[in-house]
Amino acid sequence: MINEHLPALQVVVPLLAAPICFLILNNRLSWLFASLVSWLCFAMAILLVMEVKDGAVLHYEFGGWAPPWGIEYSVDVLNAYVLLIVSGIAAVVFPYSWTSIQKEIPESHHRIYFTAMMLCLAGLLGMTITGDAFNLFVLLEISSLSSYTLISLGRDRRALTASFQYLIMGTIGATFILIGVGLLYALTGTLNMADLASKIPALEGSRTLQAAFAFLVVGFGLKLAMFPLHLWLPNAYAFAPSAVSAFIGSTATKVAIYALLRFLYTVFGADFSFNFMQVQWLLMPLAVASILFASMVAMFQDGIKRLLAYSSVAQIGYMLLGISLVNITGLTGTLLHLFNHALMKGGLFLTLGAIAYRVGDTRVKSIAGLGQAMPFTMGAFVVGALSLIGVPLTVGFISKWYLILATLEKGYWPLTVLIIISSLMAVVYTWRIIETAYFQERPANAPEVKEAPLSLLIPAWTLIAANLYFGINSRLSTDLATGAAKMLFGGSLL
Amino acid sequence: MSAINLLIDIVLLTMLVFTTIAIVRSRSLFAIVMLSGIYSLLSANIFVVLDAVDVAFTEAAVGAGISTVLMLATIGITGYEQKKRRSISRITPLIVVFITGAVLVYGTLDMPAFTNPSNPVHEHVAPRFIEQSPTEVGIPNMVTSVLASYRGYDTMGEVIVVFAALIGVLSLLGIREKKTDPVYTEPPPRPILQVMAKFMIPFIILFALYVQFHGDFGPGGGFQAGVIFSVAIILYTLTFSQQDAMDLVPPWVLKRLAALGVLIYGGTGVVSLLKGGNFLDYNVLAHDPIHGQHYGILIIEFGVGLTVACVMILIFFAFISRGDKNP
Amino acid sequence: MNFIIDALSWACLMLGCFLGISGAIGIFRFDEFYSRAHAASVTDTLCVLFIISGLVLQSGFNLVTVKMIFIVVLLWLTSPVASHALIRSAYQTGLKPKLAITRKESSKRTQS
Amino acid sequence: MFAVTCLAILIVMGIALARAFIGPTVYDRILAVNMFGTKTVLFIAVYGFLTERPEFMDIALVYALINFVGVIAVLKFVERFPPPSAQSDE
Repeated sequence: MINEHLPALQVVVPLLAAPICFLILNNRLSWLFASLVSWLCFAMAILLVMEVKDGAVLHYEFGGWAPPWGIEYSVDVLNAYVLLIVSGIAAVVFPYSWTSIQKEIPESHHRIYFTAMMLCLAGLLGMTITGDAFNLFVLLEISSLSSYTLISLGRDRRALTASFQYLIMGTIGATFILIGVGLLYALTGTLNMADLASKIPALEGSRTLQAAFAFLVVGFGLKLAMFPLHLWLPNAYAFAPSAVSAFIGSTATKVAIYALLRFLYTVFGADFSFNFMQVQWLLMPLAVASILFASMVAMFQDGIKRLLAYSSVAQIGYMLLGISLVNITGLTGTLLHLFNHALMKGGLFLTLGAIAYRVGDTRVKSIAGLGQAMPFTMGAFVVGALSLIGVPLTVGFISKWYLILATLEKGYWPLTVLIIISSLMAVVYTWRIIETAYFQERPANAPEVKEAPLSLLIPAWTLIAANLYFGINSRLSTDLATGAAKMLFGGSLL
Repeated sequence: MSAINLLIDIVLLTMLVFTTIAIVRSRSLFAIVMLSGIYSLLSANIFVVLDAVDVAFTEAAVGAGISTVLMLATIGITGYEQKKRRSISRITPLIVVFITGAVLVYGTLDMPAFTNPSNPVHEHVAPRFIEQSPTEVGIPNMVTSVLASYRGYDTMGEVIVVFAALIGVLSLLGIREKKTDPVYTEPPPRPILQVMAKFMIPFIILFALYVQFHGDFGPGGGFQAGVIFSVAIILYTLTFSQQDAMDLVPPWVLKRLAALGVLIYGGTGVVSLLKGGNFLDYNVLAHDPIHGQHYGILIIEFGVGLTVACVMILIFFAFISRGDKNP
Repeated sequence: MNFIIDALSWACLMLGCFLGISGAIGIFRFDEFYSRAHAASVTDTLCVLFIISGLVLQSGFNLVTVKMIFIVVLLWLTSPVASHALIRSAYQTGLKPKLAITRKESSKRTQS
Repeated sequence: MFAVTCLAILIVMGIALARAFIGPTVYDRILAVNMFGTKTVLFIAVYGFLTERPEFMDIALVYALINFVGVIAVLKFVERFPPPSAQSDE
């Protein structure tokens, strides 16, 4: 019986856990409860993946009203895969939070932190699982509002400006999405995604449909930090509390990319998006620009968090590149990179949180000599950095391999060269950090630094170890990604 | 008849355009607040003309009442004037706005003609709402049955959005409870206002209750009722003092109740789950599905009203307890 | 009978419109805040009364009428109080009535 | 006859709007907004009769209640934070 309600519970449990977190007065209890819920979500995501991995599609009708009258959740390989990423990262970040926020957030705000994290998790899971275009917008609002709150909790005053900047950009994005959904409703009279998909092919020449498409692509582009709409991202990631950077940095943009894919392939259909609107010729130059530009900027950053944030913009460029290639291998590369980038950025930000906990800040110069002082933390960082570069045996290699294969398959060899060049740039910007940590002496007047506590190290190493595990045994992620990519292309290959 | 409607439409929209231009051109934040009050009055009129009663009602309660008050409280924190900043380029926003506008206009070119009865909006989903909701959900106001039952999950999402806004405001501002009022230890006596407020507050609360429970039949429902209720408390705060209001409704109680409202909504869903239906399937709440729908809608509307009222009051408290500090 | 009611409600509505427009002209044409406030507040109440009575005559007696009577009562109570509070605030925060200024100036003039 | 009344109210609204644009003092704007609010109540009531949808009266009633609170809030605000110069806010 419980299995049948699994799709609803996946979102409803964290959604209702948020007010409960707020009602629990004891901070520690609130944290324990939140962690427990995050594990429960992860368990449910695993169960869902098991059920749909052979191509089955689960449907859930809210209120017992059949779509398109009611709201429907539908779970297929693609969203089960994204659910797995989001809830998996949450299951690591929530337990990690307790120690991490002790030094970063005033104690009076701990409950607010857990409540907002819970809301953000619920919103992201809901955006992923929903089969209704308007419901997606509602859950997008929940996740965005709570992420503005979370970013503003950063201890630097500039966190407020960063959060405000994100709020403005994010609201514009959300408004564009709402306009797009509204135009679709005016054209078809329905909000259900599957129903929309069945009605849209008949409307191909309609200019309203084209406008709706433009608004949705730009709206999600803002949310996923597509170049040049990425301006909010570096500040937001740099000034947020470490645990928040880890969570939002590895999930929020991924979910936005998923939503973009869902609209491009399922709602509008690959034929309309790529043959009629030719959206790949918009995405490809932007992807190239963001890879080159962001990697370049990342090389000159003083703050490690900001450096990683720019690297995120570059990684998003890879994902968009995979979409713009319009073949199964490219899409598989994108989906694999969703998973892999979540693992590596999550791991790296968690490691940075451990450094921030002991050292107090995360500028490149302030980590000098930490290689000896914090061997486990810096070890984790090195592995994460290798994965970011794309060294074999790490996950970064797998997704880049697929992307390179896809470019070769299409015959776009300049893009192959671009991927290799940008990997070299990643070597440059990560090497600066590693060099400072291992080959520079700790300044004589700097205070003594101990290894980070286990409560931070264990979660960080969990994600870093996942980087290695899925780099060596990539069956699970590639199977799911290939399955999802094939499903999105359906029978009709371009 | 339709000529007069057209004329009214044109006049209202023209006024709306002028108001918008005035808002954009003004530097005085206070003038902007006043003009946006007018803007929302105008848009409520337009909603009335479009026959969207429930939307007009919400706009009336939210746009004219709460948002003016909250925006004023915000100016109390920020100051009167927009700072002059020369460094910001005006070209980029202008281009963005023009492109957006152009795409919107382009999008309307193939839009189904307004008021054409054979539009997809009228032919696909809507007929069932119109024809079957009286027998399936059993309440006369179709808008309420769509919001609370057919798309009840979205409404739950919206309540949580309101709750998330509260979390944001609490984290940014917090509510300062202070025993003495530093600015006005002795507020100037305003007997006429106080008498008037005492007379009005019961009226407003009564009307809030009417809106809350009459939502099944006429325009209104939990959301609007919550806002109207919070307006009563705000009037009390304004004519007496913040401390008086905080003694009447202590913030810690409001915080609990705001969370409780969300849980009441979600709890209804969980109960229906346990009784063997889907989440938020009110049919299983009673032996007779129609009764079940009735109970379900009544309970969730109560949850909505509770959360909205508490959140609005709390946000107001948070703003004014900040505004006192730096006038 | 119907004719009389129609005529009465016509008269009421037109009188209301006239009052409303004259108030509007006042608020637009008078050259000083206090005179404008005077024009607006005096006409407002009667305008509401006449227009709503015009409507009441048309609708007969039902729930709508009760609501309309409520509207009149509320506006009659709140509108003057709002005007009073507005003018009081204006005066207390230092907005001087034009008349007072001229009197002061003229007294100055006579002294000098 | 309702149509004529509607139009007359719209004219009044337009003039009040002009006053709200011109100012020049804070209080003129408040006065204009207050007048605009009252006229909105009337407009909705009359329009309900024009289109034979008297349930619009609920909305008019909400305005009659809330407009007052809005004006009081504005006044309270102006008293607490007096405008930079009382003569003109521009």
